[in-house]
Amino acid sequence: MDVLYFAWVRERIGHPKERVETRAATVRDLVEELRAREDRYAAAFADLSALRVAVDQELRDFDAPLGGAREVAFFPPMTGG
Amino acid sequence: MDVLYFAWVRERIGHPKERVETRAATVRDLVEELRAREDRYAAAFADLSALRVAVDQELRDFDAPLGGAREVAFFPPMTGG
Amino acid sequence: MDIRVQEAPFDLGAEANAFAARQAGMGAVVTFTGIVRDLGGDLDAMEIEHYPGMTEKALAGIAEEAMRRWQVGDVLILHRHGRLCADDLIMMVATASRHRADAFQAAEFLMDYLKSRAPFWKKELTQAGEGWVAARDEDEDALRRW
Amino acid sequence: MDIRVQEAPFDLGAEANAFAARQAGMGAVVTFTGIVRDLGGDLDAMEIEHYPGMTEKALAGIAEEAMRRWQVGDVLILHRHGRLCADDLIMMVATASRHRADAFQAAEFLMDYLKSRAPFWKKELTQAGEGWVAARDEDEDALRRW
Repeated sequence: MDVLYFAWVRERIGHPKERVETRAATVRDLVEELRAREDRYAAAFADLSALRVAVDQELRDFDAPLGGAREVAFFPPMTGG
Repeated sequence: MDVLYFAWVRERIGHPKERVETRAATVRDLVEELRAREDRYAAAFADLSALRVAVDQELRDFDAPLGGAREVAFFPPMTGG
Repeated sequence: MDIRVQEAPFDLGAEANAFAARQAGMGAVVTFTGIVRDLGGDLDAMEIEHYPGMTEKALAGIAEEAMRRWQVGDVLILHRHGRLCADDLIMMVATASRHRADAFQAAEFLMDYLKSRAPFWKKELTQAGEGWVAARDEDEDALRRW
Repeated sequence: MDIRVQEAPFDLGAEANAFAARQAGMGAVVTFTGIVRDLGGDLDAMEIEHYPGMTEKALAGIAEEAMRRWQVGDVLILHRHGRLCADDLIMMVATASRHRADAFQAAEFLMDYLKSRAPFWKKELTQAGEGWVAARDEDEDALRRW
């Protein structure tokens, strides 16, 4: 699936998008896999309460299932308007 | 004092403004004097709950004193905006 | 504070742009615009009568009250009188504030008071005849929330 | 319904006029405009990042929800992204309704949801450095009233 990062999550991880092969069942499982990769991932995902997640462009919580998802995005709380 | 009429009060009475010599102590007293004049006044002032009054361009109730007032205006509830 | 009562039409866009451009440090601008509706499909004209002198005072008083109650940097009230047609703009208010809640609340307050406390009266001229627009109970009730 | 996400500046006045002109039978038009503030007096620029694809979907969803909840005839949402300067217009919403309460409430609802549920992020670039604008608790709290 495609994993996207925005705002300071993107800056901390160092790129806006990557292809991830995973069997993670939920967003939280995917986060664990990413955290285990490198320090910059661990830093970006250190505090999940500071993060939001979208699965296939819909806001979800971290327990959302990933079955069939094509695109997961991580970002801080939004500040539009 | 000048007595002014607006909207259907003006139409019912037949003119927008007149000079009235009065010793009425309150708006209600003035209304009684006007009512006694002619049928068209009686018709205009038949239902005070359908009327609003301004004394010297400030909204007042019918018990407001008239001492020193230069201008009294009668009109229906306002419909601006 | 900018209060205008006029017979001439106004340009909503030009007014909104000028109002927004003169706000320094304000993050939020709200405008409300009232438009003549032809409810029965047979409106020839709407005539708006007002009370010269009192109108300007009442509007200024309402604007000052809004600026006392909320953190608003500026207020515009513009209201037409005279003969208007369906779809003509009747009036507008604009408010500016640092945070959006103040601009929204001040604009709603201005509208609620302007509706029922500023001396304007609307008369509809239709093919079936003419009639003064009656005040709505909801408009009077709306004042109670402030 | 008119939803636009764009890098280019927009003309509030032209948008407000066009929106008001295309309302048939609507007596009330409300606009909200957000403007870049220079809070510390040293803002070089504000960069607005967004999530192309999701942004448009989220805004359309919010607009549809507003049209379900209130009697609104039309909704406009226009939001810029990219690099902006102090006093630039960031975004606007417009709503039209028969009675003013619907247009006001729908516009406030759009703003509350747009603030916290549409994928935009603001970064301030100042002489002292750069930083992402933090979400405000009040903005999250504002959603609870709907």
